[in-house]
Amino acid sequence: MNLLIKSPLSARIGLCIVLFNIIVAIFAPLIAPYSETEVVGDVWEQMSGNSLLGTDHLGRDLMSRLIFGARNTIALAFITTMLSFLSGTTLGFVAAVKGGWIDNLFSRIIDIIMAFPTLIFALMILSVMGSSVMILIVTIAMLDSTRVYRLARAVAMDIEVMDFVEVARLRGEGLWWIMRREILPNAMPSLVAEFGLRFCFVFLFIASLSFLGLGLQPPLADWGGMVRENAGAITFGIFIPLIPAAAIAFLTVGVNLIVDWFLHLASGMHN
Amino acid sequence: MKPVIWLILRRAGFGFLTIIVISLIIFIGVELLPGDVAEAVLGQNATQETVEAFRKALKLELPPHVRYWVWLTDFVQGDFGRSLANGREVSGLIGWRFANTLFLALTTAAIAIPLSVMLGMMAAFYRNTLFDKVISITTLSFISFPEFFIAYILITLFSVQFNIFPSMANINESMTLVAKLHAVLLPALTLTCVVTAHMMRQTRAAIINVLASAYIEMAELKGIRRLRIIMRHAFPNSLSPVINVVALNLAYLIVGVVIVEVVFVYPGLGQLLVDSVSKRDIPVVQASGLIFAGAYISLNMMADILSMLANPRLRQSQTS
Amino acid sequence: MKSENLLQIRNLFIEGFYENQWNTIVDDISLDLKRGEVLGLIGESGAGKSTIGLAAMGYTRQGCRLASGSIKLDGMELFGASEEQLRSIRGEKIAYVAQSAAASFNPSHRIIHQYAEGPVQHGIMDYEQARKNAVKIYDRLFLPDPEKIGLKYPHELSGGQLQRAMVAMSMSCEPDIIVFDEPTTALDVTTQIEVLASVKEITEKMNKAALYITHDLAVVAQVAHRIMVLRNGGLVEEGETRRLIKKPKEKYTRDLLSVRTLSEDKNDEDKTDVILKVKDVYATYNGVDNVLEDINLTVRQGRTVALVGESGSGKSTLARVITGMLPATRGEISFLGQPLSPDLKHRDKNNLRRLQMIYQMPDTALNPKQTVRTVIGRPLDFYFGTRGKEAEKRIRDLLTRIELEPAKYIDRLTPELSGGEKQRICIARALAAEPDFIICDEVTSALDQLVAEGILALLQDLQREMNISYLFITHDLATVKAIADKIVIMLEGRIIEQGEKTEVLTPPHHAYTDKLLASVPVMDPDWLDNLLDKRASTFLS
Amino acid sequence: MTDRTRLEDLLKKNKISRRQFIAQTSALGLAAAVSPGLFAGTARASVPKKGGRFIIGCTGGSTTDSMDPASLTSNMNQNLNWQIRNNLIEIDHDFNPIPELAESWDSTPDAKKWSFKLRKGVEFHNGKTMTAEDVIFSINHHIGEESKSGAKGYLKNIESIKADGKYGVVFELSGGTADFPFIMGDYHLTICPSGTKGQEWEKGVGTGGYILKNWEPGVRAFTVRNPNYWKAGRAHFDEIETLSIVDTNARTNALKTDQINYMDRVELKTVHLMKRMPGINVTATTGTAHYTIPMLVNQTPYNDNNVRMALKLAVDREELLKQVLRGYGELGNDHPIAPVNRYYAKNLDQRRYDPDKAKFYMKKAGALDHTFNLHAADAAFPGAVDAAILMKEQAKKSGIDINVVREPDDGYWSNVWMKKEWCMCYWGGRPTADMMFSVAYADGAPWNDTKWSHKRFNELLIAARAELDTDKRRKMYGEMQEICRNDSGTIMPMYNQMVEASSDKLDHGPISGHMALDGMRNGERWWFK
Repeated sequence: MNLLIKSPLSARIGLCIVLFNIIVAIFAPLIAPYSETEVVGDVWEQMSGNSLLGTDHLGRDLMSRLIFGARNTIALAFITTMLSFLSGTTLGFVAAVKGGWIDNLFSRIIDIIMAFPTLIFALMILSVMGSSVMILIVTIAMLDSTRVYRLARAVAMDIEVMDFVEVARLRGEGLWWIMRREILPNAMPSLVAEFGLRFCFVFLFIASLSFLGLGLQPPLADWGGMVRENAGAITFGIFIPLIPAAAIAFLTVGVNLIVDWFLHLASGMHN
Repeated sequence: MKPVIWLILRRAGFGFLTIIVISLIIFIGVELLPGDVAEAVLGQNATQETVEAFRKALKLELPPHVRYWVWLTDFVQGDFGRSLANGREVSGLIGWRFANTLFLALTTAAIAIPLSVMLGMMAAFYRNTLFDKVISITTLSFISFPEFFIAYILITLFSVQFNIFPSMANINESMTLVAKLHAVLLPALTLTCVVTAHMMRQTRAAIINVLASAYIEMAELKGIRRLRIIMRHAFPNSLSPVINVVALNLAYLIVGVVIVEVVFVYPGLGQLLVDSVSKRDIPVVQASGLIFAGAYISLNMMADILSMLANPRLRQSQTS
Repeated sequence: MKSENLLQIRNLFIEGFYENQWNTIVDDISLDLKRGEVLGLIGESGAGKSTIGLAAMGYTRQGCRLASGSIKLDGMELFGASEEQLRSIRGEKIAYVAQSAAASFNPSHRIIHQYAEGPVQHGIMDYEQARKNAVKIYDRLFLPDPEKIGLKYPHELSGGQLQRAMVAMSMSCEPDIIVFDEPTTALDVTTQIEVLASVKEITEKMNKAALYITHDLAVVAQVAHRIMVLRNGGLVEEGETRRLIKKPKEKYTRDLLSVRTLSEDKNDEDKTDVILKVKDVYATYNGVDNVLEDINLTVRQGRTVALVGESGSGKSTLARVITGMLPATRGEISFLGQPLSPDLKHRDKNNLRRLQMIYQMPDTALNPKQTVRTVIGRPLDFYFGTRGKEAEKRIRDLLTRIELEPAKYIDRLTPELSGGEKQRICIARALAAEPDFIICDEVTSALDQLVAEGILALLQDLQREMNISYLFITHDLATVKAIADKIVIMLEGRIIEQGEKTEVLTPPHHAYTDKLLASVPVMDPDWLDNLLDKRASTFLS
Repeated sequence: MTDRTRLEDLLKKNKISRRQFIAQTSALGLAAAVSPGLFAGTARASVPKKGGRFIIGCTGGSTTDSMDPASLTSNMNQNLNWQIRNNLIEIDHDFNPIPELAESWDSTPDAKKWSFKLRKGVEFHNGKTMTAEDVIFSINHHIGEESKSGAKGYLKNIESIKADGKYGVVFELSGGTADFPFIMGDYHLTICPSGTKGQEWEKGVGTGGYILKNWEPGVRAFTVRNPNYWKAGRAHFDEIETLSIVDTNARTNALKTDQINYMDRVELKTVHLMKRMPGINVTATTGTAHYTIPMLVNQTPYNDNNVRMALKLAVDREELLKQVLRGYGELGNDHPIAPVNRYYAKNLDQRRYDPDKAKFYMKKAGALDHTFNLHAADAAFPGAVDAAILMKEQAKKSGIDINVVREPDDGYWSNVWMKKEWCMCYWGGRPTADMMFSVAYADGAPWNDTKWSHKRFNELLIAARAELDTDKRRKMYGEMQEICRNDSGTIMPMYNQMVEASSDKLDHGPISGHMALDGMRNGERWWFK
C-alpha cells in the first residue's frame, strides 16, 4: 500500500489498465452482449447498435469475443507465466545458491534448450502431442522458463553475495529458507518486472502459433487468435483486426508501465 | 598462455562441446518424433502399400545408432545426406536458403542495430522526458503486435496503397543486389519493428545504469559536454550488455523468422524447417536444426568474446 | 584585478528530495576561500560537506537542488548560471578529486586520455601539450615511471597510485580551486600518507586554493589552514586549524577530538580457557596460490583479539576460514577444545550457534525485506525453537540490551534504520544465538566516529557481562588500541607479529608494525610534515 | 472454349489445313458436331495470342515436394506436372476423355482389354521420340512392390501392359472397367522417358508445352515454351513462373500488386472485396471437389445408423454453405457424386436441416447424452475449424453435444484422418462415379475413411464398373447414391467451388471443374489478351 502511494503516475495508469482488463475478464459473461460463439450477423459488419465493434470473420460479435478473449488470453497467459516462473525461478535459485556442478549442469541444459528456435521447438512438440490447452501451457511454460531461469539465476547471484545470505548460511539454514526467505523477497522486483514481459510474450507467442495452425482450441476467443483470424481483412482496408491487436497493445503497454516501475524499484535496491 | 586468449579458447571450447551435445540431442529427438516419414510425406495418398514401399526405399529399418554415426561423420565432411521426401541433396536445399536467411538477418540488423542503439542512447540522454516516454511507448506498442500483423499493415501501406515495395520478397539468384534489397526491405522493416524495442530498451537501461557511475559524475565535473559523456564515457562501458542483447536478437533473426518468411514468401531456412518437420523429413530437420543451434551458439560465443575484448580489465590482463 | 576571495558562498541552502518532499540538507552555510588557502570541511555522514563541495562547482547530485543563497566563483555567480557556463568553469577553474579514484576513473580509457580530456575539451591545449604536462605532474606526485604510467588503464594501478593520478588529473587545466572530497578515506593508512603528501604538494607548493572534505579531524589537520565543523547541514564551529584543535568551543567538536580509551588492560591472559585455536592453517581460492599461509593463533574466553592488516592482507579470509565458508586446505581449527570441521556444511548446529559473526556493512548484512522481529527471532527459532510469546519477550530483551527501544523498533524493516542502529541489530542477532565467540569483521569502519564508539562500548559491555570472546578484524589502529587485549598483525597472508597489546605497541616492533603505527595520523598539524621530513630520504625519492 | 471451337478457330485463321482439321476432329470423335457454316468462315471475338510471362501463385507448395509423378501432392507440382508433361488422354472441361498422347482407344465388350494408339512423332524435351516403351515405363512406375505412387490403387486391376508395335499399348485388366480411359487421365500418369529414375525426375523431362528450366521445391518453378510442342493451339505463354505462396493474404496481395497473374484458393471471406478490385477477375467453378465429415462406423455410437442419420440431419448445410463457403458451392446430399457427373442422381431429395428429426433419431439411438468429439483442422479444408464450430452450434438445437477438438495442421492426414472417430475431410473428387466410390466407399478400399461396408452397394459397384450400357449404369449409380445418402458414415454437406482469381489481362476458354487451376492446365490453356 505504501508502495502504491509513492508510485509514479505512469505506474498508476498501468495499474488501472491491468485492473480494468482483469475485471473485464472476470465478469465477462455479465458484460458481454452476446455469447462467445453466437453468430449475430454477417461477416465483418461495420460497427452498429447491434454489434458495437462490428462482427468478425464468421459474423460473431467482436465486442463479445474481445471480452471473452480477455478472459482466455489473460488466464492462459497468467497460468503459463506462473508455471514458467515457478520452475524457472526454483531452478535458477538452486543453481545460484548451490553453485558448482549443479549450476553448471542446469545452465548447460538451459543453454542447449535455448539454442533451438523456440517457435520450431514448440511446433514440434505440439504437432507430436496435439495442441490441447494443457500441452500448450506446458510447452510454452517450459520454453519460457529457460529465460526466467537465466534471470532468476543472475539476480540470485547478485543477492547471494550479500552478507545476509552468508549470515543465514553460517546459521546453518537450509536451501529452502535461503531461497524463500532470503533471496526471493529481494529478487521480487526483478522477477515481477520480468513476469510482466513474459506475460505479454505468451499471448504473442500463442498468436504466432495459431498463425501456423496451432494454438488455442476454437471457438475459444483469444486476442492473438482473433487478430490472426481476421488479419486478411486489413489488406482490404477493413480495420476489424486492429481492434484485438489494439487490445493486446493496450494491455502490454499497461503491464509494461508497471514493469518499468518495478525495474526502477529493482535498480533502487542495488544502489 | 595469455589469460584473455585462454579465456576465449575456453569459451570457444565450451561452445563446441555444446554443439556436439546438441547434435546428439537433435538426432535422438528427431528420431523419437512419432509419426512416420512415409505417412507424412505421402499425406492423404498414404496407403498401407505405398507406405511400406516408401519405408523400404529409404532404409528406415536400419538401427538408429548406426544412422547417427553415419550422419555425424558425413555432416562433418559437409555431406548432409539426402532429403527423404524428394531425394535432393540436403546441402543443396539448405545452402542457398541459409544464405537468404542470413541476407535478411543482416539487412535487418543493418537497420535495426544502429537505429535501436541510437534510440537507446537518445532515450538515455533525454531520460524521463516526453521524448523518452514517447519512444518507449511506441517501441512497446510495436512489440505488442503479433509480427504477422505488423507485416500485413506494412504491406497494406507500402505495397497495396502506395506500391513502393513489393509484397513478396521471393528473391532469386538472378536478381541484382539492389533489387534484392528492394525486395527484402518490407520484411526487414517488419523484423526491425519486432527487435528494435528490445534492443533499444536494453541499450537505454545499460547506459542509464552506467550514468549512475562515479566516473560519469567525474566527467561532468571535468566540464565535459553531455553528448560526449554519453558517447565516450557511458557507451563503451555499457557495451557488454548491448553486445549481448544484439547477439540475442541476431540469433532470433536467424532462427525465428518463420512467420515473416511465410507472409513475404521469402525463401529462407525457417519455411524449410517447418515443412520438413511436418513431413518428418529427418535429414533436413537434423541438418537445419543443427545449423540453427550452431548459429545461436556461435553468436552467443561471439558476444561473450566481444564483451571480453571490450573490457580493458580482461583485454589488458596479460600485461599485469 | 581578481577579487580577493576566489570562492565566496553566502547563505547557501540546498534541498534534497526524499520521503516525497524537499528537505533542507545544507542549512545556511557561508564560506570564503582565498588564493593559496586550504579550507577543511569536517563532519559525519549526512553533515552536507560533500554537497557543499559540489555546490562550489555549481553541481548538485540527482534529487538535490540549490534552493537559495549565492555562490561566487572568482566573481562569477554560479547560482542560476546556464549549464554551458557552468560546464566551462568545471575542470577549468575549479576541479574535483573524488573519494574513490577506482570508481571515478573510467575503466575503459587510459589514464592519460582521461587526464588530457579536460584541457583538450576546454580548448586550453592540445593532447601533446597535455601529455607533457601530465608527465611533469606525475613525476612531481612521485608516481612511478611517469612517462609510461599514463598509458595504463585504471585497473592496472594500485589504489594509492590511482588516487594520486586523480589529484594530478585535477591539475590538468590548472584550476584555481580544487575540491578534495574525502580523497584518502578509502585507502589504507600507509597509502594515505602518499596521497596526503600529494595534496600538500599541490596546495602548498603550487599555491592552489582547496576545499578539503573529510570526516577525520586528524587528517584535515595536516592540510587545512582553516576548518569548518559541520553537522546536519549546518555549521557547528569554524576556526583556524591550530586554534580549533587546541581549544574547541563546541562540545560536538570536543567529542570528535576525544581520544578513545575504552578497555582496561587485562594481562591475566593465561588464566582463561582457550576458545579458539587456529593451527598451521593454509587456505586458497583457486587451488594454486595460498592466500593464507601458516596461520597460528588462539583466542581465550572473555578476551578480544584484534586482527590488524591493510586491505588484501588476508584478515577477512581468515575469518572465512574460521567460519568454514572457505575450508582450510591444511591445518586445524579447534573450538572449545574440539576439532572443528573445516567445511561449514559438516559442522553441527551447536557449533554454528556458538560461533557468530558480525559484518562490516550492516546494510548488506541485514535482509532489507525482513523486520527486526524476523532478524532477531529467526536464530531463536532456529537454534532453540523459541516461538510466539516467549520469542517476543526474548526479542524485546535483546533490543533493550542493545539500547534500542523495543516498541519503537521491533516492527521496522531494516532499511528504515540508521547505520548504527543496523549494526546494533546485527549484534542482537548474534547475541540471540547465545554465542561464546563472535568474529567482528571491521564492524565500525562503515560508521561515523561517534556512532562507532557507541558500538565499541556496547561490545565491551557485552563482553564484560557475558564473557564473550571477540576476534576483532580491523585496519584502524585507533580501534585496536581502544579495545584489544591481544594484537595479531597480518601482511600478505601471513602473521608477522602477535602478542599482548602492550607488548606489540611498545617498541621495538617489527618493521612493518612500525610503519603501520607511524602512518596513523595524529591530531597534530605538524605530524605530516615531520613524518615526510623523516622519510624524505627513503620514501619520497 | 472447347477443343472443337479451338480447332475451328485455327482453321479460320488458316493455321491448319482443312485436311488436318478433319483428322483432328475425327480423332476427337467430334466430326459429327462441327458447327454449321464453319467452313464459310465466321469471325470470333477472342483469339489466343502468344507471348508473355505468366506468373502463378499456388497454395500447398512444400519444400519437400518432388517432381516424381508418383508423389505429386501439391497444387504447385501438379500444375507444373502438366506444364511439362502429357497424359495418354486429357479430361476436358465437360469431363470427357479426349485424346492427348493417345490418338484413339478401344476396348473389348467386357471392358477388360483396352488398346491405345499413340500419336506419332512426339518428342520429349531431350529430343527422344515418345514410343510405347515410354508409356509402359511410365505406367509401370506406379505399379509394383517398389512403387510409392498415389495412383497405385487405381491401377491394381491391371494384369499386363504390352506394346502393340511402336505406337500401340494394350492393357489387360482383371475385371471390366468401363471408365478406364479416365484413369489414364489421372494427373499421376503422365508420360515420361523410359528409364527415368532418382534425381532425373526433378529435371522434369516430358512432352509438354513447356520446358522446365529451374525448380526449387516449395519456392518457385520456371518453365519456357517448348518450341516444337506437338499439340496445336496450346501453350501460349513464352514462359511461366510458378510460385509457392502458402499464405492466403500474401497471395492476395501479390495479385493485387500485380506481382502474380493468377492465384488459387481465394479466401472466401474476402471474395466479395476482391471482386470489386479493378483489374482482377474472380472465377468460381463447381467441380467434383467436396467436403466430407466421415465417422468411423466400426466404433460406437457411430455403428448405429440412427446416430449417423441424426448427425446428418443436425447439420444446417445452408448455413455452412453461406458462412464457410460464403455461397461459393452447392449443397451436398451425403453422397460424393457431383452434379457435374453424368450419373448424378437428380431425383434424390435434398437433405435439409431438421433439428427435431435429428433429435428423434438420436433419442432412438439413445445417444442424446453422448458427447461427439469432432476433430478438425484447417488442413482438412480452409474453414474446416469454423465449419465444425458452426456445426456445434447447430447441433445444440437438437440437444446433441458436439465437442470440437482442434488438431494441428501438421500431420493431420496421418494422425487424425482415418484414425479419429469423427473428423473433417476434403475430397478433390474423381471424374467418374466408379473411381469416386472405389476409392473411398468400397469395402476394404484403403481410403475408405468410414470403414463403411454395405453389401448391396459393393455388389452394384462391381456390376456397374463393367457395364457399358449407359442407362443401366445410370440406374445402378443412382441406387448407390441413395444407399450412400441414407446409410454411409459420411456427412457430405457441400461441394465447394474452386474460387480463383486472375489478372484481367488474361483470357481463357471454358474453365474445367476437374481440378483446380483450370484442371491444372491453365498453363497451356490460357493466354494474355
